[in-house]
Amino acid sequence: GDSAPPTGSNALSGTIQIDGSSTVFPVTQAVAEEFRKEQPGVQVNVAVSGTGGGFKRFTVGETDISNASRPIKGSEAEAAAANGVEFIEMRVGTDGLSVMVNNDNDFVDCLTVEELNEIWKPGSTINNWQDVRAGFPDQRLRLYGPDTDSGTFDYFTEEVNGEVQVSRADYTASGDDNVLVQGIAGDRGALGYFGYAYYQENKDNLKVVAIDDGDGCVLPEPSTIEDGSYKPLSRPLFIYVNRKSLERPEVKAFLTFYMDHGYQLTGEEGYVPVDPSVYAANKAEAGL
Amino acid sequence: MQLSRNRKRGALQGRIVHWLFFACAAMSVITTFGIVASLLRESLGFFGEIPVWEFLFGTTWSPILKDAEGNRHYGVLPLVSGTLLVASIAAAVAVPAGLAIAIYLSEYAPDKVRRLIKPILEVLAGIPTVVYGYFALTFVTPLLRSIPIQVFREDLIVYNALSAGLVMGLMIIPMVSSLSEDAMVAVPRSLRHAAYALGGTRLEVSLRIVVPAAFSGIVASFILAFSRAIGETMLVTIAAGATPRLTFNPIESIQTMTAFIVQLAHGETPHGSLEYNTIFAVGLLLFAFTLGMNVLGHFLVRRFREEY
Amino acid sequence: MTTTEATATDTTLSVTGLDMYYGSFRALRDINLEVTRNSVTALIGPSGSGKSTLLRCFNRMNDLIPGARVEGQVLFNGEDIYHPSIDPTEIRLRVGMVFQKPNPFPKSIYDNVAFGLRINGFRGNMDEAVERSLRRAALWDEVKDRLKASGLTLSGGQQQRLCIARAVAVQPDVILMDEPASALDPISTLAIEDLMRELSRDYTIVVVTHNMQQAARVSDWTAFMTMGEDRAGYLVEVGDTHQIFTNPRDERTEGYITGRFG
Amino acid sequence: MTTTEATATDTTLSVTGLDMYYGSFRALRDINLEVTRNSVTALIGPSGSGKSTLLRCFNRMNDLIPGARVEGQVLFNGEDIYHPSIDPTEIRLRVGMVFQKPNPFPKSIYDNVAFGLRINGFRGNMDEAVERSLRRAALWDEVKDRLKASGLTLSGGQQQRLCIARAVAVQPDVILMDEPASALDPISTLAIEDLMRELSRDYTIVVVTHNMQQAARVSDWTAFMTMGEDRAGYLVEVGDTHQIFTNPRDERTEGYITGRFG
Amino acid sequence: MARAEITALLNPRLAVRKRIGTVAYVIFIAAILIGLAGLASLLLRVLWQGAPWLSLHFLTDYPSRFAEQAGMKSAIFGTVWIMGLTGLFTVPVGVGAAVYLEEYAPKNWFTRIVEVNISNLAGVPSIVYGLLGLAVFVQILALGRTVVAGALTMSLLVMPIVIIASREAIRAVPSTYREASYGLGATKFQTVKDVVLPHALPGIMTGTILAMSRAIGEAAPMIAISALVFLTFIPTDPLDEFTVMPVQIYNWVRDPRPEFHGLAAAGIIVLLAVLLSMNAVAIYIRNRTQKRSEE
Ligand SMILES: Nc1ncnc2c1ncn2[C@@H]1O[C@H](COP(=O)(O)OP(=O)(O)OP(=O)(O)O)[C@@H](O)[C@H]1O
Ligand SMILES: Nc1ncnc2c1ncn2[C@@H]1O[C@H](COP(=O)(O)OP(=O)(O)OP(=O)(O)O)[C@@H](O)[C@H]1O
Ligand SMILES: [Mg+2]
Ligand SMILES: [Mg+2]
Repeated sequence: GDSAPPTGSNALSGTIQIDGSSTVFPVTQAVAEEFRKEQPGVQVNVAVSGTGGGFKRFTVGETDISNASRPIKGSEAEAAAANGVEFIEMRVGTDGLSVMVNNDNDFVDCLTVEELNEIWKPGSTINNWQDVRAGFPDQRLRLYGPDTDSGTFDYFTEEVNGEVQVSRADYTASGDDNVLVQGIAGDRGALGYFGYAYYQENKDNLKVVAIDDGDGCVLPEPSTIEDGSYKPLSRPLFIYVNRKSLERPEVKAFLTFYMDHGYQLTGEEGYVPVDPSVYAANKAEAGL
Repeated sequence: MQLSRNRKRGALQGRIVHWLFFACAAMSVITTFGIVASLLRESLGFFGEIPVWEFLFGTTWSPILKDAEGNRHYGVLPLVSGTLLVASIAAAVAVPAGLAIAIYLSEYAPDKVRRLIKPILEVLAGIPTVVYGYFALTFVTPLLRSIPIQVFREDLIVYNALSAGLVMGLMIIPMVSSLSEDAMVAVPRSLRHAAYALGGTRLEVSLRIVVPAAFSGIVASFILAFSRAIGETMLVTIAAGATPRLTFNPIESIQTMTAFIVQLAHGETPHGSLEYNTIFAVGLLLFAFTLGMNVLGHFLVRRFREEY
Repeated sequence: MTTTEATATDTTLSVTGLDMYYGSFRALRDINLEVTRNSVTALIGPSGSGKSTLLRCFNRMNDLIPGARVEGQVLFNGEDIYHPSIDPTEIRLRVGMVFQKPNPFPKSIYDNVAFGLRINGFRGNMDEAVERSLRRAALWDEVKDRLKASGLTLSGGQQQRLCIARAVAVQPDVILMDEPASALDPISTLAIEDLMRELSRDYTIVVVTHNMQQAARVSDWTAFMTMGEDRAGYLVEVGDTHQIFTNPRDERTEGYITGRFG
Repeated sequence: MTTTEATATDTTLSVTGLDMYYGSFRALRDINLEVTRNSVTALIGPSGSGKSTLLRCFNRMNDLIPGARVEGQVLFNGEDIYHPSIDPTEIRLRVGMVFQKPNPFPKSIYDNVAFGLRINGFRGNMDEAVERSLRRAALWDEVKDRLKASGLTLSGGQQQRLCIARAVAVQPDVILMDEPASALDPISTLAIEDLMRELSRDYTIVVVTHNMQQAARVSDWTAFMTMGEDRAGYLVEVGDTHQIFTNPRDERTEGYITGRFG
Repeated sequence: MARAEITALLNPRLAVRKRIGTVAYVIFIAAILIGLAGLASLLLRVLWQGAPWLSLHFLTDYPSRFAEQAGMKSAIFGTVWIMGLTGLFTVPVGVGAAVYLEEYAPKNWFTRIVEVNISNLAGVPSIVYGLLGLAVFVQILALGRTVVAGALTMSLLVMPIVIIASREAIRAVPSTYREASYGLGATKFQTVKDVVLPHALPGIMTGTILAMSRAIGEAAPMIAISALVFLTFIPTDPLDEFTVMPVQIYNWVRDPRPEFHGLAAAGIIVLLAVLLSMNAVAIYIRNRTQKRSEE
């Protein structure tokens, strides 16, 4: 697109309401921040009510765009239809959940999904690495994970424990990923998980663990996440756009900008962008 | 004289003004009703599904996270224990320190020193609690972890009740010291003189005469400070963790009632859901807790005022 | 200027050239006075003449007032109580004090009396000591059934006797009393006056009073104070009470006693 | 009991069978009194006899004390001031008051005097009115150059005259004064006394005083009050000041005036 | 028992008692030092970590995902808005309530209830006010997560402080002023308006400033009211969404990237600077009026 500063007639105004997933939030925030340099008259409000919470507002028409770290559910789509809200789904990237241990941990390189499940399933009593796998040393195991009130938690529990929000409870939970980083970095026996983006930020302080879903150990890397070989802990990121809002020039401009810079900004925020063609396809579908 | 006065209008105006002022005062009562009513309204849905006794006496709190059978648990005791744990650590810091400061200021300090120190301590009370949270998380916890003891070096995690409690103690010191000092200053000088005239030292007069005479006021200051600690929110949200856990081990990460409310209010749980309404149930409990303590504290303050 | 007729050995307190300041304000000027052992000495004089101030010099209570300062000498049994080596708490143990308004501690009657003994490490039979002091203060019969009751439940006159019992308990040599009956009704006042006379057999008593009749009734010696233009109090005349009241040497004394001035 | 010799038309205030209560305590008993127009009436009597209380009955200031209650009648120019249809603020506008301690508002001298006029919707020339009042109170010459200065910067005597100017400004019929000079030095006191005599040409003045000489000097009429065993104050005797001071009819009056009692 | 025996039974151990007294004195001083040291280390820590991040653009830029570009403009303006409206709502009502209680209220059970109620409201945790605001202003009155909802919530939170301080100030007005005013035929309202309130004004202002400085630092109720995390605009009318300084600081503290902790500290410095100057003004007013009433 053109990124010339607005002059006279093409200076836009208005407010764009965005809500939804905290995982997608950094990308949308980055887009909004960059977009503001082009169109300082447009007010972009980005809230974080979670994917579900965001859809709740989106499907009644309160918001223009909804950030989502999963596809919309049937029930949510029905609610939208009932309220006369038509929408477009736009894929913007992929997130890989990363499993982390302390830098000084020299015995763990790879864990199987079953082992993760043994550790994280509700009622699990594994508190020592030697109970995880024969051959691991006698080292106290302490767990770190995101806040129960987050999309990351939902996603991890669904994939590892088989049902959303099912997990053992006695781990150090934090909505503040920094605490997880610090906790794991400061605790020899730590094991934890969080978004790939935060691992990217703290590569030097933490050690990432490869995951074996039956097809061998795979490390989360842009290539493995994008091609889906990093299983099962990679997930798609979307934004949903209300078709009616698309009639407004400022929303149009914003989405155009999103798709034009999505590839770069998604990467900058630590996620794995989708193929540039997907952004182009999104644009085409929205008629931009 | 060219005085003019519409008496009728004056009287009417007087009545209107009276009622306006009355309405202002009544606002406070309305606020209380508003608090109770809105908390009750929102938590009624919750108590419709979860029996009150299960809420009050259950020992597992996992309103979002499900167990192996896919059930959630709504026993608030872990939040209560977390709250009391942090508040107790705070009290363990603030009560002795605050009392010692109060004794010093009321019995020992020359006027100049008192006038210098009191405003400085008041600054402590005026610092926003986010700042204390920041301080606990980024300074006190690392400081504790640098203590070369196994417990601190190895077992103390970033979020823990200990540093939150210690810093909260620092925060409520001025509350204890200034209310206690008020109570001690109110003890008649004549009692001190009588004790000095019997050969008492300053310490004996302070501890055996002044402190006992001001006792209910001092206790009231403890209660009010403890109540403040229970209701404190940002500090624990930032520094004490988000792990509801029925424990009294200070080096563990825990979650307080207040931090839970912030977590959900700030998080992704959809409004209106059962999970979401838990915050009003917890809020109601918190309100009841602090209300009880405040009533007791103010009752004691009044009692000691009436004593002399 | 002093006119005590007692011999030196009979003197409990002896004041020489005493000046006393509150900050820069001189409240007492060149006081010279001897207080005779086992007698009652009354300090009289107009309000503000420094009677209370002088009394508090005798047990160093003025030390508690910031900025208060003493020059000159106060000897207690021959010892200079303002000597740097002297601990004021020790002086106060041996020179007791009773105040204008009854001020029992908000503790039980028993604990009020026991307080001074306890802090001073009394190792004898406490019950006995408490009873003896209460008897000494003519209060025992009235309170023996409720020793655990708060001292504040007593009437004003009883409270004042409790304060006397409290002062007596540690067996001081001197008891200072600052208008001890001025807050009391006439009947309680008489009881306190009787008590003073009774106590003076064993104790040296210095009493400040505004009541001429009272001074005449209870005291053996009377000292009259007044103040100068600079508001500094000074001693006009000291002497045998009878003489002072019937035949004062100084006309200011006479003026005060006959109510013409002050 | 009343012994005013004035005729009915000369009467500004007329009190009949007045009882006054603070809650359940009766402070005044059966007061009967007539106050003569354009004269000074002094209320004298021992402390606590209800002089201030009676004075405050004349402009309903007692209404402001919770629990205060009046029985009986007070007529002001023939009108019952306690009649339900009467607005107390109107009474106070016409019956002004000067208090024991000078109490100028912490405002400028000008604003102090203008206060009463402003709140009562005065529409004339304010500067003139202020000057007239200050002259009336014999204060104009001393303050005319600093009308904007705070009333609190004046000396005590000036402050009291300012308060009189403030009261005079709204042109009341009666001015009540409760020991207006008792907080002042002798010279200011004389100035106030002169002022009272001067004002009585145009105003009716009722003044409470403890100072017999003052009452004798300034008043035309004197009322003597005392109190009974139940502490209720009552009126003993009212009459021409000269007569009361030289030849009181009641021996209680005589006892008080000669200083034998009270 | 003779006096000598009693005296013999006393054991004043003055030296020991004096030593104990000295030890206690040291303990008292230590307690004060703990408080002061806590304060000092807090301030130094904040300064040390935040100072490098302070600059003009920090005050005039919007938040950014790049720490170097981030500023707290939207939070500062949000705070200004909230403070302004809170003052507007709180002061009239709070002073009105104080006037009612001091000047008008009869001594009856209702007045007692109001008084007890106010002192209790002062002790209700701020997050509970947040829940009240969320339920009443955001949801029932449908004001949404707007400046006005936030300010109303904050008003209720600080109202007790204003009421209590104003009552103290009004009580300190000498009753002779009231008497003089009534004596001139002033009505109650005129007396309150022209005599009592002007004289109580410094005290009321001090109380209001203290209330505002409480409000300025409160994050919890604002978090309950506003879910907005990223805001590139300043509110222009009361129905706009907003964020405030302490919430911005909280978001930065929560950020996993360490440089954002520096930003948080810088934000704290700004917040504390505002707060301390407000306190200084309050203390100045208090001292000045104290001096004046002593004169
Ligand atoms: N703590 C103090 N600080 C400064 N000045 C004081 C203090 N106590 C007393 N004074 C002053 O010292 C002078 C003597 O006071 P003192 O109380 O000894 O008089 P007094 O003779 O006992 O009077 P009274 O009969 O009224 O009790 C007075 O001018 C008084 O104002
Ligand atoms: N506000 C009040 N409430 C209750 N009782 C009061 C009140 N004001 C005065 N009294 C009582 O009413 C009686 C008369 O008081 P008042 O002030 O009228 O006496 P007074 O003659 O003016 O005395 P003084 O010469 O001391 O001024 C006293 O017993 C007093 O205690
Ligand atoms: Mg005295
Ligand atoms: Mg009077």
